[in-house]
Amino acid sequence: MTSESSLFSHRWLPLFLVAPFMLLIVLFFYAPIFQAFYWSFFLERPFGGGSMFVGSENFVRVLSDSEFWEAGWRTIVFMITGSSLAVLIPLILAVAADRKIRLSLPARNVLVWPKGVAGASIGVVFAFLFNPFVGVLAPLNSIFPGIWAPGIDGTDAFITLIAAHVWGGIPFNFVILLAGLQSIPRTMHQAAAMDGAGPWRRILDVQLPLIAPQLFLTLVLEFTESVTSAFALIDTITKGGPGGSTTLLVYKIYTDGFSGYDLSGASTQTAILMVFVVLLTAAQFLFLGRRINYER
Amino acid sequence: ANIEFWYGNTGVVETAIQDQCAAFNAAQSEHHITCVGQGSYEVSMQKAIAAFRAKNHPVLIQFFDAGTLDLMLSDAVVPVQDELPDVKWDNYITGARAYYETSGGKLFAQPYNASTLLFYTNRTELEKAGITKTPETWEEIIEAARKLKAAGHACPFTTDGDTWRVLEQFSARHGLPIASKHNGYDGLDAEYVFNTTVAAKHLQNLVDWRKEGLVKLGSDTKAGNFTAAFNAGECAMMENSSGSYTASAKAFEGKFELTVSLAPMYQGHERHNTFVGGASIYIMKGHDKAEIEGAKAFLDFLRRPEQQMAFTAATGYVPVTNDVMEAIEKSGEASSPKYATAALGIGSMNDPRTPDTRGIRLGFYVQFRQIFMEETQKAFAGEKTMQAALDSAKKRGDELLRRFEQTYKGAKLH
Amino acid sequence: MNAIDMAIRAAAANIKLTGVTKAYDAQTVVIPPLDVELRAGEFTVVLGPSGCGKSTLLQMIAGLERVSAGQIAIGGREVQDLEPKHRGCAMVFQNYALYPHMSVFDNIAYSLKISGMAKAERIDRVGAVAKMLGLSDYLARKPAQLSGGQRQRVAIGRAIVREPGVLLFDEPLSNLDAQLRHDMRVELAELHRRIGATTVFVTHDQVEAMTLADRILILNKGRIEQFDTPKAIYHHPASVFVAKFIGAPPMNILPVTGDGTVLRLADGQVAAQAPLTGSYQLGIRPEDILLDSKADGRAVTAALRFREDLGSHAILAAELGGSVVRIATPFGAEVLDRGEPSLTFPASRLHLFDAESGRAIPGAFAAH
Amino acid sequence: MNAIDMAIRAAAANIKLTGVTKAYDAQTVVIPPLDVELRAGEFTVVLGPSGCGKSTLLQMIAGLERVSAGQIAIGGREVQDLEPKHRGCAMVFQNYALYPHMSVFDNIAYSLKISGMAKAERIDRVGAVAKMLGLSDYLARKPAQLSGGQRQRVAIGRAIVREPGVLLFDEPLSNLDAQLRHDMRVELAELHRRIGATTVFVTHDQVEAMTLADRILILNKGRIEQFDTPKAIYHHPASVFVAKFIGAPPMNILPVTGDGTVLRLADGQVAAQAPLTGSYQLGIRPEDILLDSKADGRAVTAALRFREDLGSHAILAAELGGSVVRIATPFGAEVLDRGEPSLTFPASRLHLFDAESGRAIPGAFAAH
Amino acid sequence: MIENARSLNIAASLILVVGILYILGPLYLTLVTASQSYEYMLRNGLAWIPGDQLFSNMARVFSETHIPIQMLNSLAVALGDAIATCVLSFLSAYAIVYFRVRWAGVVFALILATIMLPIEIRVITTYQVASNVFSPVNALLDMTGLNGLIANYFGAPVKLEWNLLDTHLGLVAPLVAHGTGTFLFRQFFLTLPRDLFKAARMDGAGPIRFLFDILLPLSRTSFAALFVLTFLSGWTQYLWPLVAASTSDMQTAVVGLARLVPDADGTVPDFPMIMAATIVVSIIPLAMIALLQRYLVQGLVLTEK
Ligand SMILES: Nc1ncnc2c1ncn2[C@@H]1O[C@H](COP(=O)(O)OP(=O)(O)OP(=O)(O)O)[C@@H](O)[C@H]1O
Ligand SMILES: Nc1ncnc2c1ncn2[C@@H]1O[C@H](COP(=O)(O)OP(=O)(O)OP(=O)(O)O)[C@@H](O)[C@H]1O
Ligand SMILES: O=P(O)(O)OC[C@H](O)CO
Ligand SMILES: [Mg+2]
Ligand SMILES: [Mg+2]
Repeated sequence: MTSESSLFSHRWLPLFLVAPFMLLIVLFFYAPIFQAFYWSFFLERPFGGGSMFVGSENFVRVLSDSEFWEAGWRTIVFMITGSSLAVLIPLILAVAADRKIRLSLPARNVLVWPKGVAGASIGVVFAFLFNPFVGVLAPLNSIFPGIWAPGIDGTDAFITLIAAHVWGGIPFNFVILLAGLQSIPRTMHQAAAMDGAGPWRRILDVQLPLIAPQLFLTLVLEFTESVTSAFALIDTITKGGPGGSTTLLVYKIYTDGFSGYDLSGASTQTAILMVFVVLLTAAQFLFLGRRINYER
Repeated sequence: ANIEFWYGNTGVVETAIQDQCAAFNAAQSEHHITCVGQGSYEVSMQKAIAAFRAKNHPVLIQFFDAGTLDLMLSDAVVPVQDELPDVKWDNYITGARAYYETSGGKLFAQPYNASTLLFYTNRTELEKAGITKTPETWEEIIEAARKLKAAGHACPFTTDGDTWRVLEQFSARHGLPIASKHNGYDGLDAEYVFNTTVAAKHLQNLVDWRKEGLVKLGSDTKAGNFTAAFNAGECAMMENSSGSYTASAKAFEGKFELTVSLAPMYQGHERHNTFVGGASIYIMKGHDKAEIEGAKAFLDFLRRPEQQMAFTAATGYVPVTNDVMEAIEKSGEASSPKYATAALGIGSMNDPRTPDTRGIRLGFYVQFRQIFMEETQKAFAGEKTMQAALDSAKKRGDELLRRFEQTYKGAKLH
Repeated sequence: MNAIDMAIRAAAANIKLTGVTKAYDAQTVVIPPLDVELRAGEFTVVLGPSGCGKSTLLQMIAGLERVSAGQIAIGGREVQDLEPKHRGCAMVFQNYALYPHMSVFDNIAYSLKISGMAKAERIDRVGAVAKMLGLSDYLARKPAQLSGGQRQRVAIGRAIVREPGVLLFDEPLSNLDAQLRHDMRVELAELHRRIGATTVFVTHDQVEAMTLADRILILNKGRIEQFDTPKAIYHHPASVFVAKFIGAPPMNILPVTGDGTVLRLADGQVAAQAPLTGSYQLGIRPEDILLDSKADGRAVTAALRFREDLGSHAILAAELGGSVVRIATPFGAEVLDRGEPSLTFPASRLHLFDAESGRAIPGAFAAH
Repeated sequence: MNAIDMAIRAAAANIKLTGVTKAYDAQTVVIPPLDVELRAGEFTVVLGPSGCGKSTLLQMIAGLERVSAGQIAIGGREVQDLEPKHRGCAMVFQNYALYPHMSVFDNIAYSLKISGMAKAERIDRVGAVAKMLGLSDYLARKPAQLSGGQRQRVAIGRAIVREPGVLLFDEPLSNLDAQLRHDMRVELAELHRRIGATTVFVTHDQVEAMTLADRILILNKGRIEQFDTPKAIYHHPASVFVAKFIGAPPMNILPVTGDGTVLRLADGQVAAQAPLTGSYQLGIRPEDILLDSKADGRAVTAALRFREDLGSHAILAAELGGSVVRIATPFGAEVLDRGEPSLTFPASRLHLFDAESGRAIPGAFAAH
Repeated sequence: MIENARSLNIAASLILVVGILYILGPLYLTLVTASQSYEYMLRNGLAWIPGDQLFSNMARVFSETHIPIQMLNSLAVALGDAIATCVLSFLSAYAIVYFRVRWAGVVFALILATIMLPIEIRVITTYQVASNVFSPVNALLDMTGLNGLIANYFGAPVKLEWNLLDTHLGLVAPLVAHGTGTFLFRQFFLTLPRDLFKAARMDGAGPIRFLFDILLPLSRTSFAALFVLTFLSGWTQYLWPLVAASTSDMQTAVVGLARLVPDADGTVPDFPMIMAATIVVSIIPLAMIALLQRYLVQGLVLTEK
């Protein structure tokens, strides 16, 4: 913004314009956040009708609960494997689709389709497709019985989740990364060609560094996306099982709060998770965001 | 008045419930009931809690056994016996009353779809493997299972490892405590003890038998669900609620012969009563008189012997009042397969009792069931030994109990 | 010339295009068959209106664009099927196309790194180039931290570090402001003197073309209009197109008719003496028209319309036989902007073009 | 002047700025207190380096920027606190800022529509403007379907349709190519003649400034360096800044020392006669330096370094007393580019500036 | 370019083939399964060749499930979300970009923060707020002690109540409280030439006229993009409609679909019918993508600046 003072100088109108939206945000975003922090210091009765201030007891309880840490750890594993695959695979596809080849047009279209399929629908489909007896891997199981058992084996269940997450995450990341690739000026490729860099080499030396801002954006957004997508997938595919092996923090908060009526514990976990998210985002911006902010 | 009733069942049971609702609406014109299925007992309960907090709850709601203490202390329900003082509540068999009544003997909820655990076999398949006598003990079941396996049967015995089946019903009929203080009846300061009883041994056995290929869990089966696997003929034997009897009978029709009998004991143990399972109906607070009247009318309607008989016939749930049992006797169809579970179930619930087999009066018990499942699944998956899993379930369960105790500090146990 | 200059003196190579054609498809023939030879070490400026194919030509030489037909030889070697990196060309792009994520050092060193040069040698070579271009202090910076002129120099550094036989520039100065443009122009001329690479320089700008080129190649719709020294192009334009393209304001072009002895303007005034008949176009540059009626040559009367005073001199616009004629007054002269002065067209400064084809008709007047 | 022209002849208003100041914050004072008066109907060109505050000045007059202090009066009325629409100004922007989603008609008519003018009258008025600007055939088109020159005209049409007393232009020609720029310049001059609105025209381009302005306002860091006619600015620059800013190539500035009778260059040669002592800066324009030693004035010897031949004339660069001096050769002259010719500095063409302040010292030499 | 990129092009083609198969595979198998009979599936499991039961399965979705009604709910939620988001984001971005207000930065930061904490993380307490929208007001009154005063004067403290659960408004509102749209519009506004704004002011346009005459028409593509994006996200929401609606007639189609897989029934889930339902549920968003993919792509491109 070059000249601030050439803006409209009305006093009440802008307030009036943002008011409805801010009201909504305060009500449905900030009030719940506040409520979560508030409850994390109280012990709430499930049916209401009594809450007791307990200081940091909830935090002590949650933080000393190994289930919480395990769910946290699983969340991190899911984010790292799921998110990086959900960025890496679209990245590879985008680099491929950026080339002028016959398949790139249909690919640009088809790869966006999953955006129209809800996470829960994806879950229902993948739960069926990865069913050990009737799904795509059933033939494998008939050769090596029990090798694919997502109902018993936590790792298999986890793999199913990630496959479904990546499937649903392709469109958004693909579109952003492709847009980034296409905004690289042609002369940049030409300059590198003159410098002797072949097309393979240019991917590494020119294309990837130049779409770093888009990569950063997808990584940041993928973080929230993985939370949202994970919930729908877990609830429709594994329900957190088997043996809690796919209970990520979001799911744990939901089950603790809704199925377990542990409003205080769930709120405490929410509060902890929020702090974590805010710190993580800040860190992302500090350590990654700053480095890749070059103009063209 | 227009009233609402929430329940958690699906399948044939849901159909039967809806039929009753329709019958009620048809039978009188003063009230109209809308019956809303929530998909499962757990969901129904969590929805109810959420709805109650939002002051959006129905007047009638079906809660399952596991939620009993949570509801008693919730201050969200009115004991049915207070609303309907004139009903002859002692008509209900002791087994059913014990679970839902206060220490003063006042019923909190009206038992509705009462069930208990039974043992089912596919006689056709058993006979194919040369087993002519229905097994009665775990030892016999395993022997039969081995035979079935030898005969090439893929799934001799199936269970889902559900807490109700493998822990609660098992402990009750073997006369074992689940928690101290007589499963919590004597105070909120109870502690879990199941990891030290024979139940622990049994669970370890299940792990071993599964490894051997004799026992399959739901997710081991093709059908993905143990009842479905049994009903489809995939598995030859199962332990299941009486409430799934009709579904099995229907599925077997014309294909297999079904037997149903008392749940198996370990040899050398005295048989005790089983808990009443299934669910009962509560009247929730915060509704006006007209709605309460409607609720009472519906409850009265449900208690009618012919309604109970029809419901039993349609589902396999056990009528837990003495008068209905008599009515069945009198109907002349007592030996009909549609009442097969009635006498059997009542018999099972009426076996000799101890203070540990009255029921379960433990806080946050629904969550404990989750924890128990989660931990035992880890043992089944081979991640830890069953004993370790049970120890950890006890530890986590005790934490729940302590938190419950703290949450309801000052509240008195009814 | 010092040691550093020696170190990066290129082995200039000549460039020969034979029947080079470029068509994107049957309809869009951007360059019809083209034959031209650029001498080794020569500085050629390619000039032409937008879309005439200048960049296309450059990119075909560089190997960034395939030729549809014909041969390109660099230093006697046919290269049209070789990859860019094997042609010994280097290129400076309009927006420089510097790698924004690499430091100045890495930008310049990138081609050396790819060619597998050892690190120590790379540092030496980049150091020499940076010193020559006055970039030594900026090697660690990113392009975004440089001024326009510095970026330009990095782009040049990147091009010359490989000691290419051929240096290609595609409008490298067009994004700079006037002052910087002037300075960079002088620097480029100096650089060419020192490096000696065969240079092809595409521009829109006449002043650049006139001051930098050994020879100017004027393209019109992919065809060569003229390829000659700046002087020849200015003083002996081969066509009306060239005549109007070069010079600011451009050459005045007036339709004339010859009756065998004189050429007459549309209004009947005699503009020049020539033994020709038929229609022609007569050209005369604004600064060649004399307001002084005593001078040598034909005098015609025109009506002055307006004057643009540029300080150093003025441009007068006059109406003559239905056309507007622009006259540049000499430096320092004070002139009127109204009236009907007589204009003198010195015969030695006149150009005659065919009325149809627009091609110059040489020798129509006494040579000068 | 026909009826149409009459219809949109503006009521020109004078603009008076008194102590007008603009500061974005304590550190960035863009315009220190400024006093200036632009006469009604006058065409003022504002010229200055990038960032000197030209646009800021214009926008303060227009009401798009707040003044930090001072008064602006338009036609005698104080306007600094009025909304843009109440100031009677119209503005043409650099990229025209046409509404891309509106037709040409709607673009031009928009301000009328907002002011509540009846539809029939709007159509008349826009029709008249369009006719005057040769846009009648394009009224239904969207801006994207117009050429650069046509867009420019729509932008002007939009500005003049309200018959503003003041017309403001912010570098309106800077995005056009040379040819179009020239044509639009001529059109603008013509338009101003017909409309007669007080015009303030911001540009970077000297040629535009010289040819369009009644008076040129030269800004330097928000301060007025000189405000005078183009001729005066060119021939009597008030400071070194102005002298170097106007003219291409710019005026040569050489440090000299006076000993009471003559001014000597750094190398001791006598550059001019003057009864002054101390250090000064001597200015002379490239085209004023004569290579002809027989001419009037002081002759000094310089070493030619190089030549840039522009066709019509050449620019020679010579070294003189440690400075580079540029000499513009007369049109048509043939000159060498090496050697040590003697240069004549005609006394009447010399400018003298204070060594410190850079302000001109008038009357130092014989007047011209 | 004259260079041998054959190897790369072949590799790229292979990658795209794999990518397309990965995307299409599940979709194809869904379609195939949806076209089998339940009995066929029970006998043979997953089929690879389409059967002929697609329409009868779909017909069952319409006759036997709540999905048709739930699709209407989904439509209401998606449309409500999309329209409200478009309008509110547009207005707030307008206020932030085009007005000289000191709080613009703070408000924008507050709005932007909503992107980082999805509703899945804060669902428990959002549910609490939705159950009584006035609960923050009540809490505020309690905390400030105002309620004590009120109770003194009027005999009872103020307890306002407005329950949004099980209403369409309640399903939509928390979804709208999300900053992506504001971000998108702001980015777009910043790419518009400043001079356009100045020109409009010179022409005499005030904030409202500028909004309607200039900004709105120019923002059409951004609107379309945001509309598609939020419509899709509204349609595909799962957790919020799952908890915020307790009757199947208020639930959205996606929740209803997930509910078709029974928790524990004595039967193998009717996957052909479920897959047919999946298709039915996804058909509107898929059609939307097919039709408006162009805008979606344009909308997602606004990343830098
Ligand atoms: N990929 C292409 N397909 C079709 N036509 C093209 C393609 N690339 C360029 N052209 C056309 O070829 C012609 C020459 O383009 P080129 O870029 O060489 O022009 P230029 O002389 O460099 O113009 P400028 O001065 O504007 O840079 C133009 O008319 C252009 O439209
Ligand atoms: N909003 C602002 N805050 C701070 N400084 C500003 C702001 N807007 C402009 N400036 C500064 O004010 C000075 C004058 O800007 P202005 O746009 O008037 O210059 P200009 O003469 O028009 O330059 P140009 O020729 O590049 O258009 C510049 O140094 C600029 O950086
Ligand atoms: O399956 P049901 O209905 O018999 O119920 C079993 C248990 O009691 C549920 O808690
Ligand atoms: Mg070009
Ligand atoms: Mg400016």
